[in-house]
Amino acid sequence: QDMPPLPEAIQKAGKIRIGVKCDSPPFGASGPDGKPRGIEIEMAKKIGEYAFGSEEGAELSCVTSESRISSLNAGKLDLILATLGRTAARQEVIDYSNIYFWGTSNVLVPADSPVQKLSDLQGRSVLVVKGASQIKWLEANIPDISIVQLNTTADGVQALMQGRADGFVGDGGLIYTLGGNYPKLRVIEEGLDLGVNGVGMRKGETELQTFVNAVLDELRKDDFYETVIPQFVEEPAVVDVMKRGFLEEPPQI
Amino acid sequence: MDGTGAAEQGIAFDRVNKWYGQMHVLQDVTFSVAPGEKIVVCGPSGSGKSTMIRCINRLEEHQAGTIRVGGVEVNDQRRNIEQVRRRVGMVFQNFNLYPHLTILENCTLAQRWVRGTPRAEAEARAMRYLERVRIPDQARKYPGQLSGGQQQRVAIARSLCMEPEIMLFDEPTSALDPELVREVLDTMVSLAEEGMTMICVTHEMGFARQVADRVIFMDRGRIVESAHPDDFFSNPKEERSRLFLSQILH
Amino acid sequence: MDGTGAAEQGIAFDRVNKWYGQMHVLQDVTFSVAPGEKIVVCGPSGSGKSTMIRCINRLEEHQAGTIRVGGVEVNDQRRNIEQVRRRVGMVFQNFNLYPHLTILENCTLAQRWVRGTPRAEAEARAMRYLERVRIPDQARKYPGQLSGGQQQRVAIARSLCMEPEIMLFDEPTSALDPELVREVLDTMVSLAEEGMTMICVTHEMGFARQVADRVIFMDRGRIVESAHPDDFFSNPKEERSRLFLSQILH
Amino acid sequence: MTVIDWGYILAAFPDLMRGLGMTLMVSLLAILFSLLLGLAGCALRVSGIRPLSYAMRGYVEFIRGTPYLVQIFFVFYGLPSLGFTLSIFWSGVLALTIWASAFHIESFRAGLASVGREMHDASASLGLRRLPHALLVVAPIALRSALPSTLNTVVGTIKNSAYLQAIGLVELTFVAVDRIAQDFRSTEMFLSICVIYLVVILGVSALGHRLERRLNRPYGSR
Amino acid sequence: MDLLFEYRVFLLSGLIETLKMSAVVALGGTFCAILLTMGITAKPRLLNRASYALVELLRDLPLMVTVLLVYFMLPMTGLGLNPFWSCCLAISVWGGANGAQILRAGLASVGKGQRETAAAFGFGPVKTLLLVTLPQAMPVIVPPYVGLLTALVQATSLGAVVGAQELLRTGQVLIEQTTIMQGGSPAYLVYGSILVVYFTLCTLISLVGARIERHFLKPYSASSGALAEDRAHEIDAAISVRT
Ligand SMILES: Nc1ncnc2c1ncn2[C@@H]1O[C@H](COP(=O)(O)OP(=O)(O)OP(=O)(O)O)[C@@H](O)[C@H]1O
Ligand SMILES: Nc1ncnc2c1ncn2[C@@H]1O[C@H](COP(=O)(O)OP(=O)(O)OP(=O)(O)O)[C@@H](O)[C@H]1O
Ligand SMILES: [Mg+2]
Ligand SMILES: [Mg+2]
Repeated sequence: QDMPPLPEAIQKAGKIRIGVKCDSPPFGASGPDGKPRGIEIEMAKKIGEYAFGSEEGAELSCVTSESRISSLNAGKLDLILATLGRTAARQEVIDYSNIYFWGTSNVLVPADSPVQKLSDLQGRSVLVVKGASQIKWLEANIPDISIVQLNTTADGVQALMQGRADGFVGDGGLIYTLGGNYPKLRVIEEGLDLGVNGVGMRKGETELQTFVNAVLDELRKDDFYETVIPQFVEEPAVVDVMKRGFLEEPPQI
Repeated sequence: MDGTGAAEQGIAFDRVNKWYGQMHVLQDVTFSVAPGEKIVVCGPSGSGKSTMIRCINRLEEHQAGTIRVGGVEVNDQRRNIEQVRRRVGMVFQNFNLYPHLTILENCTLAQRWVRGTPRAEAEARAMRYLERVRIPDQARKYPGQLSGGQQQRVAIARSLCMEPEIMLFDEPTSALDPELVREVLDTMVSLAEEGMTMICVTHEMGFARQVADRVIFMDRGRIVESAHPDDFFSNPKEERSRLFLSQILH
Repeated sequence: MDGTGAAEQGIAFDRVNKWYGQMHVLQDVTFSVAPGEKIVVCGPSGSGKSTMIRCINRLEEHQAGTIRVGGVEVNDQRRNIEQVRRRVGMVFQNFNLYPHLTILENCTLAQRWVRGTPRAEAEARAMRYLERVRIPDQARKYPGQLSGGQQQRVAIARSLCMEPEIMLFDEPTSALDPELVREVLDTMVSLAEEGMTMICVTHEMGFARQVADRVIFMDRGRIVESAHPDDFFSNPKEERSRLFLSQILH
Repeated sequence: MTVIDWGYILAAFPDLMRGLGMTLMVSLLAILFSLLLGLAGCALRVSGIRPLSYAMRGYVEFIRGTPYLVQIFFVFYGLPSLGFTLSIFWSGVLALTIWASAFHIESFRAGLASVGREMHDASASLGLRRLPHALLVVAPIALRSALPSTLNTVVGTIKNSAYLQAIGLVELTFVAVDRIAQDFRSTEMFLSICVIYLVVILGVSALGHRLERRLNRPYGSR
Repeated sequence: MDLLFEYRVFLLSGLIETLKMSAVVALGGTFCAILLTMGITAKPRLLNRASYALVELLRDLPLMVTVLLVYFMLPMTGLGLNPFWSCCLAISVWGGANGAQILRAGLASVGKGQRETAAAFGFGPVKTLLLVTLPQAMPVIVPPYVGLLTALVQATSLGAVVGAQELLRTGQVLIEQTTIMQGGSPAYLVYGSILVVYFTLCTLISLVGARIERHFLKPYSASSGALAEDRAHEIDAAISVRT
């Protein structure tokens, strides 16, 4: 294929360093052998392949939600491909590629909860993962909501099952997966704000940006997502949500 | 109650034996002390002197033989032990004052909690005995603020506050600087002169000569010799005593 | 180098002064010790005896006056200090044996690391001096396994291994049980008889009578009296000495 | 390099103070409970009743032999599977209490051991019975000698409350890390919380030293 | 249990990472401790004061804060940000501060008399330290130092907070995935097992430490052994590691 050129520094290094998630299935998670696996992992491997001809060209390392931006700006990574939502505050410190995934956020509640739509959450408490992008939206749109921040999704599910809060807010894919796996929990259909994910990179690296955008375009044309998504997602409803998010244009709000 | 007149009032050891594990530290120790008598016990290190006098008020248990104090047998009965301890005061090598209490409180604690003496009375008595050992002015200080000699005198006063009939001293001056020994010995001499029954483990031979009615020499858990100090010092009967004296009185 | 013949070989203090903060602990101390002389230093606690003899091998610094040892001035020059320390051995009140080393290792450590003596030679010499103090059989034991008297004799042997010209003793027997004092004093007497130059802080008056060429009596940082032991004990010139002797010899 | 933005610190100040309030609240409760539990545990430890004394020993060893962070996770996420569900706050208090009381048991025990046989001899020879001896002689001396290590644990409790940010307790460290994740002002935030922690911890230590000096007065050298 | 077995390779990689971190912080902590001890005992006033202040600062701040601080601030110095190394660095300097305190107290516990004796024999300062002071300080240093080493090993679990893939972190990841994908939390099992692993590790270290302590106490065994031990434990209490 005819790809835009890589930045010289990366060419010289002979590999491209990508930060991925290792605890967020189906995007990125650890396999039993300790190697990461998931949709974004496959994307990262593709980037390596387009850059250097083999998936070995991408050097993957696990990042946490809190550390990924600092790692990037510290020069430890070239790209973040780790469920990184685009926000105004983040755009001040890093650049983004084109959007590769969009989705609404959803709320998970106990099956027997009286909550049916978002407005029912008024005056109740919800759980979110620390530093999540939904916090601002919740505070702005649902009066008197109290927000409890936890470290991980598992903590959130636990806390919800233990009745420590009324709902758990997260990305749609995740929430639908959980809804499928936990009979005692239920998904509220009405979605929160739209979240869009892009690949993060240091400010001003336009050459790299162009390259990544080209790869993302190729992936969409290539039937890549259609084959990869079912490998990591079983629930048919979730597969649909995922395909829509990866392949269709985000709705304008 | 049985026993001779002396045992009725004083102390009587009858074939007392004690072991620490394998070690036989008291071997058939037999002697008696009449009321008013002053005994000095000496002997090499580890010979069992401390063990012996600590058996008198049951700080150590003996395993065979009998000990009587004022006619009361010292055995494992709580009542007997309490009775004996009421009659017997003791002064230790390292003073053993209560470090967290003032001198005055040191002297009143036992009075108030053992005897139930009211506070004012206990303090009055404490001051009397502190005067007796010539340190009434230190009453409000803590032991840590006193010299060794002063501490030992407080320890003596503290014992006297319980008005014992018998006083035991276990090397009362051996932890003191040479200069401070005198003041403690003086206090003990004046106690002796007042007729108190005393058993004193010490190597202060001057004190023994001046005060003791009898010197008991121990070696390896046995009483080797028991004699008037004049005889003991000038003409010890036993080879072992002679050797010991030659070492002490270089 | 200047100084008299005696100072050339022995020790000479010339108006030595020392302060700890405000406290004037050595005041114009002047005296000299000829080779082979034996000096006993006595005096009340805190009078500066230890400080004085510790100035000789610069364990303490003096602030004014001069000290010469074998003609070498004791000042802050490393070379001088090293020279002096090579000539002067010292024995402390608390023995200060190295507790982590065996008796033999105690005696060879300095030989090997200061002198560079080969191991075999160092051990041979150590055994010679351990025999000299009559404990060659303890060579493989640790200090903790020895009695105080034996430990002090090891300390003496350890010093002798460096073959010093002068020996300093700071109350070598005052941490010992009375029974053990004799054996250490005997060792010191035999050293004295061989002609070693000695300065000894001690309250063992028997030893002073037997051995000393001169007794120096100190009080509050000054030399109050310096006399032959016969004169000093029977007829002290100064009031202060008399008082002190009366306290010591009770 | 970055210049410190004092305005930002000022804006974050109310949040930080709320975090500090939570830190202090959790610590205070845990200190209180752990001291009580420590005393009780120490009593069992020296009770002479074999199974109880071994159990206490095992407890102390286990807590001291495992990372505090894992203990917290165990309490917060593990205990619910066993049927105990506590809020974040009370989980924090519980985890801190479990940790600190193990250390208190040990320091109280060491304090008791430091009261030598001599005091027993003195009391026995004066005829003082067990209970007054234990309360009037042993306890004051033991507590005094346990004081330094007890204070160390008390201060440690406050410091260890910072670990509770990991289970989402909104205390001082949490506030800082949370803001850093949003605004990336790490210099300002760390400067603030370091100063706050130092003030609190040095303050508590100083109080402790005063108490120590007070109790040490009797032992003052002459 | 099946879960732990299925993910054994993953969990083992976490354990190995933990062991690696432990080794690094043990060495790094000791190195920092020696450096800081030299600083504290140095003659120049400024150096001495600065080291002392640093030691106190590190001992007074919560370790959690130190670890986060190093992790977030290190990139600003351009030193980059690897969770493994930043965490090791933070724990090492913290361990160094506590270790310095132990070393200093240990050396100070050797009586002045011993150093004087060495001086009287003409030993220089270095020889005095190596031949006389340090060997005698060992019985005092070893017990609290072993305590410090176990604290350092435990502290490596803080790596999880900044994302180093050590044992606790792998456990968390495992719990996270299982919770999402399988409906049900193995937290009790996983955290319980991790506690046991750490406890075993620390117990092993303590056992080895006790052997080393016995070795250094051998010369004292006959008589005053209890004495040296007392001395050691007294000091142990006074300088206990501040978490
Ligand atoms: N609690 C104990 N356990 C085992 N042995 C002991 C105990 N107390 C004393 N001994 C041993 O009993 C023997 C007699 O000890 P004791 O203290 O009575 O001697 P002593 O004559 O008072 O000696 P010293 O002059 O040193 O005080 C000694 O050999 C001592 O080692
Ligand atoms: N390091 C020190 N700092 C301050 N004062 C000291 C120091 N060493 C000794 N002194 C004081 O100096 C004076 C002389 O002490 P030194 O030890 O020489 O007396 P001494 O005659 O040897 O007494 P002792 O018989 O008790 O050994 C004493 O008053 C003592 O308190
Ligand atoms: Mg005795
Ligand atoms: Mg002296």
